[in-house]
Amino acid sequence: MTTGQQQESRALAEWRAEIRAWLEANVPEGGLPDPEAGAILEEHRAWERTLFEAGYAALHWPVEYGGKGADLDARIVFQEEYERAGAPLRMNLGGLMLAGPTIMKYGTLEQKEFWLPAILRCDHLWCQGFSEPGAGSDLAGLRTSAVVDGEDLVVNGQKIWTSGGLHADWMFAMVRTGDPQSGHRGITYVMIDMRTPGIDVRPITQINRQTGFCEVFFTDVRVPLANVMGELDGGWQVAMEALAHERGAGRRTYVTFLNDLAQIRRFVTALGQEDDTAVREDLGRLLTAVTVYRHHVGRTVADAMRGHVGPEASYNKLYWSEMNAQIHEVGMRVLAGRAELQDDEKSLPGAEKWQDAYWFSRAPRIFAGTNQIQKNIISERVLGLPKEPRR
Amino acid sequence: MTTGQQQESRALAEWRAEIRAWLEANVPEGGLPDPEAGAILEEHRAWERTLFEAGYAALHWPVEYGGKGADLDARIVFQEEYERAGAPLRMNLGGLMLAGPTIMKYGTLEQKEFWLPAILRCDHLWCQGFSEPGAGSDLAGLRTSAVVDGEDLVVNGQKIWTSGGLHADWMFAMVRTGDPQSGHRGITYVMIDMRTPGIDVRPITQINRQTGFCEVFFTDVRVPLANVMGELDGGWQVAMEALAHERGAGRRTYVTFLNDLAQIRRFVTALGQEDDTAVREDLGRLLTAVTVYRHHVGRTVADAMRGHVGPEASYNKLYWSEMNAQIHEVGMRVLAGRAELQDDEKSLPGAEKWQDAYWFSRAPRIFAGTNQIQKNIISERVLGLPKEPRR
Amino acid sequence: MTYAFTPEQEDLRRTARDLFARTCTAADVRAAWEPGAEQDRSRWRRMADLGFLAANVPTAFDGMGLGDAELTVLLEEAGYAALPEPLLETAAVVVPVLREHGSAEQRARWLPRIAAGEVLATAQLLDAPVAPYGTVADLALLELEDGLHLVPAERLTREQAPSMDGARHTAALRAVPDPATRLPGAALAEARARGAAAAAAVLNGVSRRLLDMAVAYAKEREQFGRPIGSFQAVKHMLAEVALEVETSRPAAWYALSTWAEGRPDAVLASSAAKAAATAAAVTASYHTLQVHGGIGFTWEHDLHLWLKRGKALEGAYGSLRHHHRLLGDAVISSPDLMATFGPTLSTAS
Amino acid sequence: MTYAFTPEQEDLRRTARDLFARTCTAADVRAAWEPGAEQDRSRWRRMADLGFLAANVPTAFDGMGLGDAELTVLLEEAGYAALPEPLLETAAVVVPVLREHGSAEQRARWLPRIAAGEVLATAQLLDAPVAPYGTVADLALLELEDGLHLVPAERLTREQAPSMDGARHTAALRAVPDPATRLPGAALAEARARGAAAAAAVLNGVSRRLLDMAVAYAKEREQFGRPIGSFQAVKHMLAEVALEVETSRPAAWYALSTWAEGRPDAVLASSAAKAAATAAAVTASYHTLQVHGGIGFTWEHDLHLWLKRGKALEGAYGSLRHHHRLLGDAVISSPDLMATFGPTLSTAS
Repeated sequence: MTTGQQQESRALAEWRAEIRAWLEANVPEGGLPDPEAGAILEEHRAWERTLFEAGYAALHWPVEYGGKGADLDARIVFQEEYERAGAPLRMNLGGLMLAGPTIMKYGTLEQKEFWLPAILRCDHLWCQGFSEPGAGSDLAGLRTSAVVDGEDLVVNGQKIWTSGGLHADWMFAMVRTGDPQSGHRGITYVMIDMRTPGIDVRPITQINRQTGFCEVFFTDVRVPLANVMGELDGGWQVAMEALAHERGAGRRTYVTFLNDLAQIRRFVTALGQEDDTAVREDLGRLLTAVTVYRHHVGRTVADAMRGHVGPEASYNKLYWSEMNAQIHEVGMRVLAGRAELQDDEKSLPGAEKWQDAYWFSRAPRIFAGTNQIQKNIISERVLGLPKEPRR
Repeated sequence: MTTGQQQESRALAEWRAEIRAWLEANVPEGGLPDPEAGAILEEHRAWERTLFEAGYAALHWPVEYGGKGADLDARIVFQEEYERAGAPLRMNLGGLMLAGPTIMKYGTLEQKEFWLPAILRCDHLWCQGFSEPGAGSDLAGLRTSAVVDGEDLVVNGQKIWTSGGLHADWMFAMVRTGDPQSGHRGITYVMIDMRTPGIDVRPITQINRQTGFCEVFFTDVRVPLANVMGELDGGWQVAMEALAHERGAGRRTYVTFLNDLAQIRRFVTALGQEDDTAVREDLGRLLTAVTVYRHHVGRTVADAMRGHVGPEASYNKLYWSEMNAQIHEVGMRVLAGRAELQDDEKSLPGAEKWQDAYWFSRAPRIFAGTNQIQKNIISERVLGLPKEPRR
Repeated sequence: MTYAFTPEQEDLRRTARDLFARTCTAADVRAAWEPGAEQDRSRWRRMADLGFLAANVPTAFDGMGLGDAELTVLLEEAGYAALPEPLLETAAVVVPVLREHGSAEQRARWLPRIAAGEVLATAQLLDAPVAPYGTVADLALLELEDGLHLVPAERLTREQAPSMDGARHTAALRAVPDPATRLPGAALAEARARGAAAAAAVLNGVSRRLLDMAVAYAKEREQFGRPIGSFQAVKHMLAEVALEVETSRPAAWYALSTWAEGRPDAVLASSAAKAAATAAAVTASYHTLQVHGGIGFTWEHDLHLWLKRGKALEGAYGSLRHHHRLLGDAVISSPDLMATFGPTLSTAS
Repeated sequence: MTYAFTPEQEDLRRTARDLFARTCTAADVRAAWEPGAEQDRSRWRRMADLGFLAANVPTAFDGMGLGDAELTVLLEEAGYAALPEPLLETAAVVVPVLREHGSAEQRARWLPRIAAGEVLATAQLLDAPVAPYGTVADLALLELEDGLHLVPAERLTREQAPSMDGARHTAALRAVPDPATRLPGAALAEARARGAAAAAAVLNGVSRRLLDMAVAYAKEREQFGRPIGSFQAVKHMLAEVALEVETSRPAAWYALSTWAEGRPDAVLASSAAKAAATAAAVTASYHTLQVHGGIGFTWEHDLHLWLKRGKALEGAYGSLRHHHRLLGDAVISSPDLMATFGPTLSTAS
């Protein structure tokens, strides 16, 4: 914050200009529908390969693994421009953000050579196998078992909330190799080929009638011991490193929320509410939140680049998930009686999408650790308040 | 809710008319300042005697003890009219609402004859001795000790938040007669003459620089065993009966809050905010809350008159204390920059009082069991959710 | 108005609860959601058999001539069951408006048939873009440019407009204004306010169901070796829902009683009831979904049937903002708040 | 603007924290509250000795010519200490406005004296009825009917108007508009926005202090045999305060940097910063008082010194409502939100 560091550095500014120009030239006209199946999936793969070929697939990966070795600030700039351009949803974040870094740290040379380029080129799609029906907030309570048998682990059990499970080629998973009461000390982190016999993937229909999450059932699924990341029974630490990424900065930037605010403004205009002071006050409240989030991310990036990454990541997840819910609630309030209608696309463009997004705006308050869990983390690990008694 | 019971019953309507006429004729012009000391105290005593002489001092007391034996609905009507008339704050509720009923249930004939008429005539002012510095939410953690010595209890310790302690003649108190770890099983309920040697009363200056609460210190205070209500070590039950009164309906009616709303409207008008839609929305939100409270009390009364009084009393305390805070916050928002000023009485009548009331509007969220305690009660005793683990 | 239901009214509640527990299960509500589902009228006829639809129809028109308290009970239970029929519109809006403001001919034609369960009626008021059950309604109250009209099916133009609550079978209704269908001017304000009060009662039923589902789940679901309902964060969320819903209910009971009792605050009481019920429903929606966690986001779980009914009713008969403003306008324009909203001396002799 | 303070700036924070820990204890703040307390200028002179008041004064006027980041640090610490001197007004409003918009004569007369700690300056802008430290100020920025004026003490009329925060020594200031004291038109918007941004930074300091006090109390106070800070209800209240305060801070840092960096969003950024800090302060006020319970309602406990500073600053330099509206107006009137508020390409070569 010296006067010498006014505005973005020249390097960052140039980077932003480069990305903006590239996106303007390359983002598919009209965007892509959300990734689902068949042809749509192939369009998304094609887009991911376009990113790869331009060198933008994995900015955060080290150069030796085919990434750009970009700092967090450059990645945020990319993400901002990406959201600004309305570019397609990324379809292999599980591979790029979570599996990839784990493999780099724990994989053998052979494993790295097999998995990493396939992630980069989007040849392999990855999914996450952490949550189970009985293990949500209490992840260490998972029960999917894995028993050593010769050179394999034999896996039995069930995972849930597996995003993209239907199309995934590989899953990074936590399984119980210790006894049922072993808690986080008996968990192993392992990579599972989704085409192994005994795996049954069933899509979950969501509250907005779309699919996206899956349940994955394992019946005597044989996974080579060589696919274990880290030590047998030592998977908890590996997974926690991965989860820290999920909560920290960069998942979404303020630009996404500014786009939402622009959509609300279109509703306000279409419904003739522009002169309503109470509506303006609502919009001002939302703009305040979006502005705060922008600068909060800026601070988080600055801290991270100076080596400080801590439990404060929970602030990030809490803030954006609550803001996101609030934005969608205000949008529904503007729509008022029209909010229940699902065919207002013609008379009120964006209204149907908004409804779908409305219900889904509640989900981030739960996923990646419920907001109650995040508040526990803040109170105990940031503020130093004592833990609750457990029984 | 039959058609035969439209509107208020004729008896209630006549009662309301009687009270309204009497108050119009008798309430001191311009009201009385809040009860404090000396002359002001005597004016309040005079007012209480006026009520007594008219037969209105203790509507809820049975006729045999000098009350009216009035049902809850008649008492609410009285309270509504009392608040509507802006009549003086009642100064001996501790005696009338809490000590009196306890004495009726547990006292000897002699005790009844000594204490009850003195309460009715406001000859004896009573205060409550429940809370201690270390025993707030956790009332059963109280430590003021009472040791049997001959015909007396010898009391040592400290009470706090004793409303009216400076002027009280008697205190009804909970003291520990069991061992320090005996919890609610080692508590005795006893009446203490405030003029007994060894009692030291010190007023607490509040956040708004006024006094009202006291600390009361006991050093070898001898209290006759005959003053114990109920059994030795059996005082918890006696106290809980008294506390239920504190949380239930009737402490304040919606009329008080309607008066507050009228004051906010005066601010709105004086500051030229009448046409502001956002301000109107705020006022509508408050009127909704006041209306809800009115009917909630109506339901509580109807339930109580059919014999149903349960932990739902916590709803009452939670609702009005949160509404009260919200009303005062909205008032401060209307005052905006003027909210910090303490000499706006001339240009903006009511502004200084509002500020004092603002800070005090936070207190009911804490007293008579914090709102967190009330939510525990609702979740466990109304909804049947399991208790928290304790350690 | 005593805020206490009579034993007969409590019996009626149990009867309704029993009927809906058997015939309006979550599976039945789902069936009504199916695209292109025909409106099954069997439950409506059962309701008529039990007198639900005749309750507030005058005896002269084959009704039971009961008061609004019976209606109140039925509306709460309809919300609790997410009933996929227009009880709110038919019994709580159309019947009273028709009874008080309809022509002799209109009353004679429709009231007996409604009481007999032969008519699904609906209403499209204010700036509401659609009517619930507009696709199937036999009769509709429509607010047109020149006032309120009671329009029979043959004069209605329907344009289907799917609701996020698929069981509501919404459609935008149109009709050509015609003096023959038009109701007297006073009918409009009454229809709007009655709709708001009745929607409040239904919403309160919806919220109570959400609460009951979340409480049951919180007792059963374990994490960290104990039921999640033993965590203070969960307990307090559910206590807040209970507080808002239970305090909101008597305001709706009162509002529904105001017309029969000829109270001057009928319109304001209805707005307050709807505003309170809507705010409670929002709290209920957030906290109960949060308590359910991921499972609540699945189509398979029943929670969303009530979440969506609640969301649809939030906007019906005036939004929170609409009613807050109406009440705020009354606060500003009332010469003396205490005289307008405070306790009054009864003028009854 | 990098959202990261340099080691030198962190040193300055420590210096300020140390000075205030020694010379601005709760007892010192209480002393300033005493009715009729003379303004003790010794602390102000100590601040000048340490360069706090010269920080953003140009070197040509005996200042240090530093940027706004140093100011940011000092403002947060002033809030944390509930400093009873007008650092906000003097250093964050009057100095920059004088520096950028004052006449040569005004600058020469005042800036060196301010840097030396000889001047307590204040400001009374917008529809604010009073100026903090108006009873003692040597210099005031006043918004009069015809614009912004820089008025020396001898031309001021003061009418004492006690604040609920007794250490603020508020007075309503008046002056006769005079071309000699009037500043150019652009000065007004800058003064208002700078005041809002600076008040946000001070408020964030106040809220952090409230949080620290409540966290300490929650660790120490026991009920039911355990620290109350181990109850989830208490933990979550304090986590919410921490969330709001810590996310609000960078918005104020940014807003304070906008002028030096010549950013077009200076006014909007300042409004957002003040709105966020105010909302956070309201949450902090409610939750920290609730955590303290009864003891927080006593005059004897120090909590209220910060509660009242926070409440006074909520209304200063524009209320929450004022800033929300200003931002909402910008949302409505901006032809393209992304162009106005989104990421921009740097035009720097």
